[in-house]
Amino acid sequence: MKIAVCIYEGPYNHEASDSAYNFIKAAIDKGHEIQGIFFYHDGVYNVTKLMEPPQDDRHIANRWSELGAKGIDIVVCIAAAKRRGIVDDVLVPNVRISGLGQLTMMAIQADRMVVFGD
Amino acid sequence: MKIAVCIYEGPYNHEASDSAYNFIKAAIDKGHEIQGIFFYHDGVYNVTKLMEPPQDDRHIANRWSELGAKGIDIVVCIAAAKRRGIVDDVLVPNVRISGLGQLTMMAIQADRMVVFGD
Amino acid sequence: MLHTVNKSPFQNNALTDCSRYVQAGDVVLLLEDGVFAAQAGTTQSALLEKMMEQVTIYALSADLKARAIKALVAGVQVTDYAGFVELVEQHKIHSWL
Amino acid sequence: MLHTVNKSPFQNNALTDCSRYVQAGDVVLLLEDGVFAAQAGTTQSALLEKMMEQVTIYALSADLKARAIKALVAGVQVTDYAGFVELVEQHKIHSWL
Amino acid sequence: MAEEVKKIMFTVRKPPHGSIYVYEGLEVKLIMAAYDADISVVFMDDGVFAVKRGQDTKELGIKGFEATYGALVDYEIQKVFVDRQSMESRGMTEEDLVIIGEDEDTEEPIRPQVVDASEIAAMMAEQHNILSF
Amino acid sequence: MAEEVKKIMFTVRKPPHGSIYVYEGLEVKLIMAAYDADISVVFMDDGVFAVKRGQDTKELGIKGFEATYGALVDYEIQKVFVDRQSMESRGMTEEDLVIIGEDEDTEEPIRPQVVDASEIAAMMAEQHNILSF
Repeated sequence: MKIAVCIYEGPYNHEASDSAYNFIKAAIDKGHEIQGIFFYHDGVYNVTKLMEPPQDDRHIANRWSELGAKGIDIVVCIAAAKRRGIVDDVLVPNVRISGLGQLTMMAIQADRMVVFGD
Repeated sequence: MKIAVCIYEGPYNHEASDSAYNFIKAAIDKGHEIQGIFFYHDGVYNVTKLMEPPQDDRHIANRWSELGAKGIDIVVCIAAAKRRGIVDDVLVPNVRISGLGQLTMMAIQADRMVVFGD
Repeated sequence: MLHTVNKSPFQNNALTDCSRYVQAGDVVLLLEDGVFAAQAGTTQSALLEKMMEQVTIYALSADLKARAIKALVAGVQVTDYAGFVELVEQHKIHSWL
Repeated sequence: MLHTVNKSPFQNNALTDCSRYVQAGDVVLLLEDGVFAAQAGTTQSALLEKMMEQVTIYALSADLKARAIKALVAGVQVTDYAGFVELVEQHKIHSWL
Repeated sequence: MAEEVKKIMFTVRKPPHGSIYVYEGLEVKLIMAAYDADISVVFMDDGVFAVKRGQDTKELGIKGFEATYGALVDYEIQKVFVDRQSMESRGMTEEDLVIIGEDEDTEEPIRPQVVDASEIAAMMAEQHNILSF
Repeated sequence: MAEEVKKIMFTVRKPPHGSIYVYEGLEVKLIMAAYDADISVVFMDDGVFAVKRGQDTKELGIKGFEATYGALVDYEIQKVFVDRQSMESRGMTEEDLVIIGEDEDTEEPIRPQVVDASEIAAMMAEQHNILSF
């Protein structure tokens, strides 16, 4: 089944990012195709390479980047990113900035769209 | 009267940043001394110079920077900032990154501490 | 004490929670989504009326206007940011986030 | 339909709101702070019991454990992320953010 | 196999201005309207405040977006619903709702359609995907 | 003029783990304890869940912080209160509360002190400043 995931909240601040990650890992384990991951609202903060969490904590941006390296399309909304200061220069590898049209395509093409937010 | 202000939420996403700004402007107009402004939790996102809101919208980071230029001490919590990717390189002028000790001093020294958050 | 409440009472219990801890003579300022509590004729109006037996309620004008709230529960005072500052001058403050 | 609820029912009305829109046979998954609703013997237990007349309630184990919730309202099913995925396979989904 | 047009619903449950969700959610609706999808929008719970007439954000100093709702029909977003109980419990009547466009023939103003929760539940069950804002 | 020691209160009203406020708020308390201030901490409303014993965040994959509460007395944060009604309405008893340290002389475990809302209100009124988390 094609599953798309939408994430609305920033890393560490809200559990949405962790719930989404755990859900996606489980979906991959079950053999599903992740149609795409779309970061909207404060979700755009998830993929800045400037974050430096404490050594004993998870590195949320790197986690997303690793999923991107496996071929999952990870998209950051350009409009939401611009007003929040997330630009190409600060992105971790394997994620891209694009428009809301990408979210639209995911909503239409994916069999399921799961939204994680506050 | 010495007034300190604490801001917990990011710009644009939550009204806390706007409420705090409007409150501080009114306090200055009334002749109060702003002891300091402390950004904690997602509040640290308020002062990134990388933000680029639409032309017809307010530029939240520049607004804070202008208050800093007037001599108000604007402090970003280092622990909260590090895990969220807010580093010296991306700060607007006239704000500084420092520790929670600064928040402590504000809470002790200010006659009033007003918290804006979610 | 000045208590600030910024949550819609239709979605969040912050105002109800606050009402358990106020003392007679305290002041409550509704701001941001908290001003939805000030609208007359809703299922939450009674909560505010009950609270006003003990405390004075203010609502922030900028937030009322942004939300098109015109008819207020009787007794609610409207104030602006300058009035907010005056309330802070007069009282210690707790934010019911 | 699968309905996900991630808010504490003691602070936020999301679960009550959700209960107005469910259809018989629907499934509700409690996750994040939503799992506080699953604890037995609270002022919110009755809400869940009432909902279970119509729908099946699941609660996410990782969130239950993180919050030290051990005694559950009778009838609540515990599931993990793999089970969450299975519920998504079986149902269209709406998140009650 | 012919491509079937997918039903996509937007639910709006948060109030406006206290957070950006309603505003950024509106941006998604306007974009998605340009695509080949069967879109509906439901204002429910505190989301009904988003479609209350007479919002004025000048004193607050932030951008308002009530006027954009007036163009929903022009954007071909015609299926706009409001939950009756949410509206009534918040002291609102149909007359308080924004106008989302006008009828091409009669030029009569069009308002969101007030429906019951059970109708919304039935519509939800028919959707391909639902996005909440 | 002699410097008077200022009373600073922390109120914790949010539940743990769903958001970072409780955790980052705990970091503030530990820092502030090193300064010359009269600190008190009140767990009320959903904040009482923060001091429930037996939290295990391993499956969730995030850092837990229940153990840190066990060191509050060591950090000289002794004035720790829990609102009785908040606790009871959430199905918790005093035995469910974390231990925040032990008595120096008797080595008896110390738990947060359960108080009524009216006592909390009275304490609030005496503070120099209150920070909410």
